[in-house]
Amino acid sequence: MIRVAVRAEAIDVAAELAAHDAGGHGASASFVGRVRGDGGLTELFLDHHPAMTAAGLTALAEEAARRWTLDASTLIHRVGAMAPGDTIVLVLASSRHRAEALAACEYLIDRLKTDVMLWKRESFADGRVAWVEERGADRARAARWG
Amino acid sequence: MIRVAVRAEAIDVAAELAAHDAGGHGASASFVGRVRGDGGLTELFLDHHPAMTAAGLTALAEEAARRWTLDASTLIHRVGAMAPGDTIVLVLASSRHRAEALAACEYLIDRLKTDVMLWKRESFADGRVAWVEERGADRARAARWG
Amino acid sequence: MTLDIAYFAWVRERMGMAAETVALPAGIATVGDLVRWLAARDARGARAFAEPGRIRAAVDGAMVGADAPIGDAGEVALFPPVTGG
Amino acid sequence: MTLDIAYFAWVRERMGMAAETVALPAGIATVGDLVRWLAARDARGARAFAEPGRIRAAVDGAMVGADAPIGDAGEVALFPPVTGG
Repeated sequence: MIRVAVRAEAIDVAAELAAHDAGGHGASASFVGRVRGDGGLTELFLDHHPAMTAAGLTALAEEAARRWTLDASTLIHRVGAMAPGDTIVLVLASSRHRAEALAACEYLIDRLKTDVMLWKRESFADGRVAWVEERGADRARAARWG
Repeated sequence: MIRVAVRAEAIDVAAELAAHDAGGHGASASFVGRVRGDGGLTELFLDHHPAMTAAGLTALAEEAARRWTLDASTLIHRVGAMAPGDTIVLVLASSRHRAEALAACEYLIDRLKTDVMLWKRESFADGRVAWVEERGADRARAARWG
Repeated sequence: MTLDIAYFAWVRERMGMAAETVALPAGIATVGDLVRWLAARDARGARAFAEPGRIRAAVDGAMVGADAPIGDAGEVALFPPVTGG
Repeated sequence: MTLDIAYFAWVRERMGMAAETVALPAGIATVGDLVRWLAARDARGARAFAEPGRIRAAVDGAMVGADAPIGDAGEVALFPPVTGG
């Protein structure tokens, strides 16, 4: 089962986990990304495409289901304005086998950074506002998956 | 911060997650393993060593903290009698960087299968009771970490 | 021929709008042509598309390269490299 | 010299006990010696330690090989390969 959401509301990790885990999967791997308050960051804003962002998450989950034997995957991405500590992204992948769950989870978060229509803008306490630049390290990690 | 527990009580994943996440870590990877009811399995029993099992979990978490830059790790392992669907093990690893959190989480669950004093015994609906044999695949995965 | 164009992230900010509908002049066949035309159209376009190599595009929801034809597309989206996760 | 021995998993079941304190006869210097002595002692030991290659050991909380000396250890644990996670 694939569950995907792009939303401006706060991500309730425990609730998403409970919904995902209702299947009682043998092995579940997860990744949670949160806003860091580095360098005086006061706000993280995420721009997205109304249709393509969700479609991109679904396409990623479908590709993961082709590569690994998965019982369920969940991808929730927050958009709009966030504060330090807020959860930006939640990835869950479940399988009968731990190696598949772990690999799928890592694949999903790596590819999410490079393949899905999302753009981060950072605002700092000193008034600076800057769009985040594409990271070479993210491209390199995503490229590992071929 | 390293948090380790070996216990006979049910693992409350949401509560453990909340305790772990109190630090507001940037990137958190988790693994949850549950009892599968395959082949008519009715009970999974886990034997352990009163002192060495917890010490082994702590040693693993300390080794992970040497290999990666981690903000926190949590290893909770249930022991005693469990039913299908019950959570056996929960691993959480957090870092500022997702690659480190993901790698540490995978390392911890892989090594936990081969390095920690725990033994599984399976009981089936037809009356069969058998101790789980060491898996070559588990040894091979654990050996990847050198 | 008219075309809906959607802008994202700093492309949207530099263009001062999230979307517009334009009447395409003759000779604009590819996404690259469109970007060059927008860059030449006004000061905002010049700023948004000063470095075409940093611009990514999607035509009707599908990611494409600069040489992709616009054809009878309904929407072209123009944006920087993505930075989600 | 007396020694506490702890058994786990199917070793414990085959020995019919979780632990015992034994008076070690002279000449039992290593973990391997101990396993061979237990295997020869009675029917339960013979069954538990029929395949010494499948037995793992810890001396005072540290995993060791069959050639590890027992010395003045407080506890030797004997068990099959672990299967946790």
